[in-house]
Amino acid sequence: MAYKVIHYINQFFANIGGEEMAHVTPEIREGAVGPGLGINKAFKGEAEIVCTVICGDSYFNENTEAATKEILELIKPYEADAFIAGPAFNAGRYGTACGTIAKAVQETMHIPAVTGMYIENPGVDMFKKELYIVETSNAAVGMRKALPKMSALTLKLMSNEADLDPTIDGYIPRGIRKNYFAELTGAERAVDMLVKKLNDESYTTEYPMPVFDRIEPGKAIKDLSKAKIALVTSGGIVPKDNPDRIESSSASKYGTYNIESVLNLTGDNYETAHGGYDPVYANDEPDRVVPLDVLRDLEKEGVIGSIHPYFYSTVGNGTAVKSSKEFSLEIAEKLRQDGVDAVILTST
Amino acid sequence: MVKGIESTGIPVAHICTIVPISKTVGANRIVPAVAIPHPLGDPKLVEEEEYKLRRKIVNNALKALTTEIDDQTVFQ
Amino acid sequence: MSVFENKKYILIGDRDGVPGESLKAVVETIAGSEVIFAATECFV
Amino acid sequence: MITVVSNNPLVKKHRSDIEYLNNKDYLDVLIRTRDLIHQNYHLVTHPLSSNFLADQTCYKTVVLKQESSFDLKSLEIIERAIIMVKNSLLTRDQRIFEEAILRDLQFVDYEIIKNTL
Amino acid sequence: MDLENQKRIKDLTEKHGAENIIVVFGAAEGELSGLAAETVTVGDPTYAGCLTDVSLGLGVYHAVEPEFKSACDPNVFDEQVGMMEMVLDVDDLINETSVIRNEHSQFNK
Amino acid sequence: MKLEIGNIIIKDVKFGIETKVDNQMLFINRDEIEALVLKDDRIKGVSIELARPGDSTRITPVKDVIEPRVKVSGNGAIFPGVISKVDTVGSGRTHVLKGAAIVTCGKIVGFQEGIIDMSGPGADYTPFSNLQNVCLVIEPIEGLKQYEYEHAARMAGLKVADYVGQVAKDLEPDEVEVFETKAIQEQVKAYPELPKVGYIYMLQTQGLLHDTYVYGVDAKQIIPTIMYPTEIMDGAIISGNCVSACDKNTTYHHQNNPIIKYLYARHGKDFNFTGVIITNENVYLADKERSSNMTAKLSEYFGFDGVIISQEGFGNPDTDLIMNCKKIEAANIKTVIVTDEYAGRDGLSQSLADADVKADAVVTGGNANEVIVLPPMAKIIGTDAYINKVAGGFDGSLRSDGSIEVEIQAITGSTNELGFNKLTTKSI
Repeated sequence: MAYKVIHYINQFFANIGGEEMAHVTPEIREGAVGPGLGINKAFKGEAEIVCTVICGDSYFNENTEAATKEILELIKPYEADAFIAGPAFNAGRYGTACGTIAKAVQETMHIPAVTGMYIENPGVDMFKKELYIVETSNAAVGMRKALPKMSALTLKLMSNEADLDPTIDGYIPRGIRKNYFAELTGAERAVDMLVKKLNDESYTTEYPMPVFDRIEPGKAIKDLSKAKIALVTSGGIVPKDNPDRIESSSASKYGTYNIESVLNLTGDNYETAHGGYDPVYANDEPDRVVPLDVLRDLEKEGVIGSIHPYFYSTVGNGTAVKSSKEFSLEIAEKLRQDGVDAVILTST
Repeated sequence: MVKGIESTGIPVAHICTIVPISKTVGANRIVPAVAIPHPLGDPKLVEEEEYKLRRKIVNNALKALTTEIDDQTVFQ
Repeated sequence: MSVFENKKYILIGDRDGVPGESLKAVVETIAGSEVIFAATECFV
Repeated sequence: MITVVSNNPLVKKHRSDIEYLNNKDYLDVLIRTRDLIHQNYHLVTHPLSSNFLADQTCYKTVVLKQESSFDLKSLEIIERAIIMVKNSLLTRDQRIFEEAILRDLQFVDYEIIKNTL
Repeated sequence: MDLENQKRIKDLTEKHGAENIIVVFGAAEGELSGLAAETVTVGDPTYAGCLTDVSLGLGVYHAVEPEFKSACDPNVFDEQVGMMEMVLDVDDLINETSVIRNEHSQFNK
Repeated sequence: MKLEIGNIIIKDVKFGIETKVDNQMLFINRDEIEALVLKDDRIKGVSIELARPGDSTRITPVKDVIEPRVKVSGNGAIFPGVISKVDTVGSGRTHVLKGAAIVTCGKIVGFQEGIIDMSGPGADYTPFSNLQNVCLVIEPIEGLKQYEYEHAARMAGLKVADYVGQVAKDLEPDEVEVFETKAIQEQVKAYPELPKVGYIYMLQTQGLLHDTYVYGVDAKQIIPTIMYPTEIMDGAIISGNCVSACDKNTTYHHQNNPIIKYLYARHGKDFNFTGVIITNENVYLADKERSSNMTAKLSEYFGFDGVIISQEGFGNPDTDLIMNCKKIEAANIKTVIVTDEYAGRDGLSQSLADADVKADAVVTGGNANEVIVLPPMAKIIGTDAYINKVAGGFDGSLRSDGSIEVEIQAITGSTNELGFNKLTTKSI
């Protein structure tokens, strides 16, 4: 019997419409729609798309939690063997949606999930560890090449073929280090590599050093005494009793708090939501995490122009700071609109 | 977070306890803090001393924000 | 008689290649041709 | 003037003026070390001295020196060491908690560090 | 291919009959010409437009293909296409387009 | 310096009335070997056991593996400065019982792993499963201190290797290989058009159980120095390292350093292999700085265009490795580094304790944390105390069918950082 597969696409590929229809709510259609037709062809009868879930990109991204839940409910009755989302190419919100829903399906339904994206799609960084993301070109012209790869990988995953290799199966490496026996000994490989390096020929390192994710530094502020400075923290400082219920680790949201009339953060009114460290010191004196007291004094002394009337707070543990990218863009946009000149971001 | 904000062009001074992590998340202006439970303070110090310490770190951050840089820089 | 004569033509030009207008001018030299649609796409 | 952070009773026995973390684990020593580095202490010995991670030992002694400036290299080393040791705790071999083995592990940790003391 | 154009081609084909229509492309790259040709023969390979899974089977040519070129007035052709013919990868365009035509065009080959 | 290595191929090992080689068969007189080991009054007992490729045998805990050799001509003798007087080796002729090894077993401190399975899946991970092994299971006298025990076990292995090697002295080798490196000036002139290549050989030197000896000197006390490759091939470096089974270099590894072997193989064709710099891996950061400064300076001084840097062990030596790499690259010398990884059982953790973008050419010997199931073996060669512990399955590694589930770091030589094996790692 052929495997049953569920396919997720956005409103565009379902032929509902472009940006103007991105608000549509999740719907389910029997059988394959749009790219699913190509996936079915590539399955060559070994598997079949039993239904297609369609959701508008805006709707999904603005109601991630609700949309995920709705979709999971919709597809549950189909008892599928695998889930395919996209491909999303370089569409950022479509990529995020594909990644989010594929991950949720994988975790709650315990079936393999595959999606496809262009390497620079923000969804890649967010989900490549958890998901098999087939690398595609940056636009729909790559559909012809993407679908057979996604189909083949899905078939492999469903049949539990263990040996997957990103260079063969076309997915973006997930960063799992796996042993295997090479053709040559390490010493032979080392000497080969050295010869290539000496001759300026290309070679492939067997362990790429972790690279720093970089962005151009913002321009320095010219006149501090006129600058509007905002405070942002991943140390989880929130008003007492955590009104926004910011989670204690790797939070999925952030809080915006007015500090216009606040001179310093005291333990009476503020606390930390951060669960990653001993909270006593931060609860006693929240200025130890968000230095409002010092900044107010500097404002009074005219060293800085002004303090942005809101501070933004979330909880990030260590490297998880990275995954807060989605809402950091939102915060960034607000700061930009409000004419903030510089940001002091504190992390624990 | 740092990258997200700085992608709009607003300079960010990242006061953090774990400099290597700050580097890996792509911060450009890095200001080392005191320690994890209290990045901008030290409960062992008396109040005024602690304020001074905090002020020193904030001043470092301000110095970072007014310094033109091309590459990741740690401001001590 | 070649396959090209007395046909209706749909012309999809390319801004970076041969534009629709040029295609039209060329096709109109074919006997009995009729251009029913001509466009210049910006292929991406 | 050096500062010794250790949870090894054998080290404590040979040198009394150390920061002795009684009944604490390998990782606690590293975290205390990290906190000291944030206060301008520099590492004198590598925190992963010996080829035992926390899966194979529970003792650790680190020697530091207080200086007037912050040392980034020390911080980078301790942060990476903490990641590795945290990871190795997940697969800790319970044989290390046997009395005779504990004594051996104290001995190895002490031997490697003793010239600094 | 542009979604609007897909719709127009579909309507025009219904109106005039596939056997009466020839589609000529001016695409700058072989792959794009091939994709467009595929769209109006077997269906939209990007699965985005209304020609998804619709097989029109139209006759397809790229402007620089010799068959098409020879059917036109050489002076006009030179004037309108000659310039681009020199800069484009003609072999690639011919190859990609003719493969689709030979395999998937039902009419006017 | 010119060294001839004469290999006498050994295809089987048996006990016999005389220690000798006959028709590729090595005979061992058990009593003689036993007597030799027991001359050391720190050793109470020793049992001599044989392990052949394909046997259902597990050897553990392995301390060292040594190749039996004899010096036929030229300066010095086997293991100079340790069991023979200090003389510079690396020239003349040395005979090797190729295919045989002396394996020492003993629980020095704690529990040490170090498993050699002679058959089954574990055998694929250790090069020593292919050898005819003469194993010495050493039992110390009551109350012997760890240092003394380690020393006694180390000496026993070397002495037996020397003793067994003697039988090769007058034999006609099956094959003779010749290796030559000239003094630096001449060597450079020999291939003026080829890039000059060196080898930075990092030695484990952290202290008790983590030691390496060069001409008998504890290498933690050296500052990096230059050597002819043939000196190392001729036994100038021996292992005193009892920990980190998977990535320690046994004496056998030092005697048969594969990087030296393959550098010689392409010497005169792709490059001019001009010398080896040995350096150490101490626990003091100041030592690390000093030693890496020295390797970079010597590399520059000898005009290397490229070097291979190999590591021993993991954790703090990662810092030495990266320091060496960074500083040598900073001297505009191209580097390739050879290491192994501790990426966790799931392969998702940070692999090394240090990193730098300059290290852009890395060869890895595998992820030491990867788990393997070793089936039960009919025979166990090793100390009883240790076996009982494994059998007790303290960490739940013993399964009901008698197989054990361990990380490959328990297997001797599995992720060797001299590139001895084919095992490696990729990102999936």
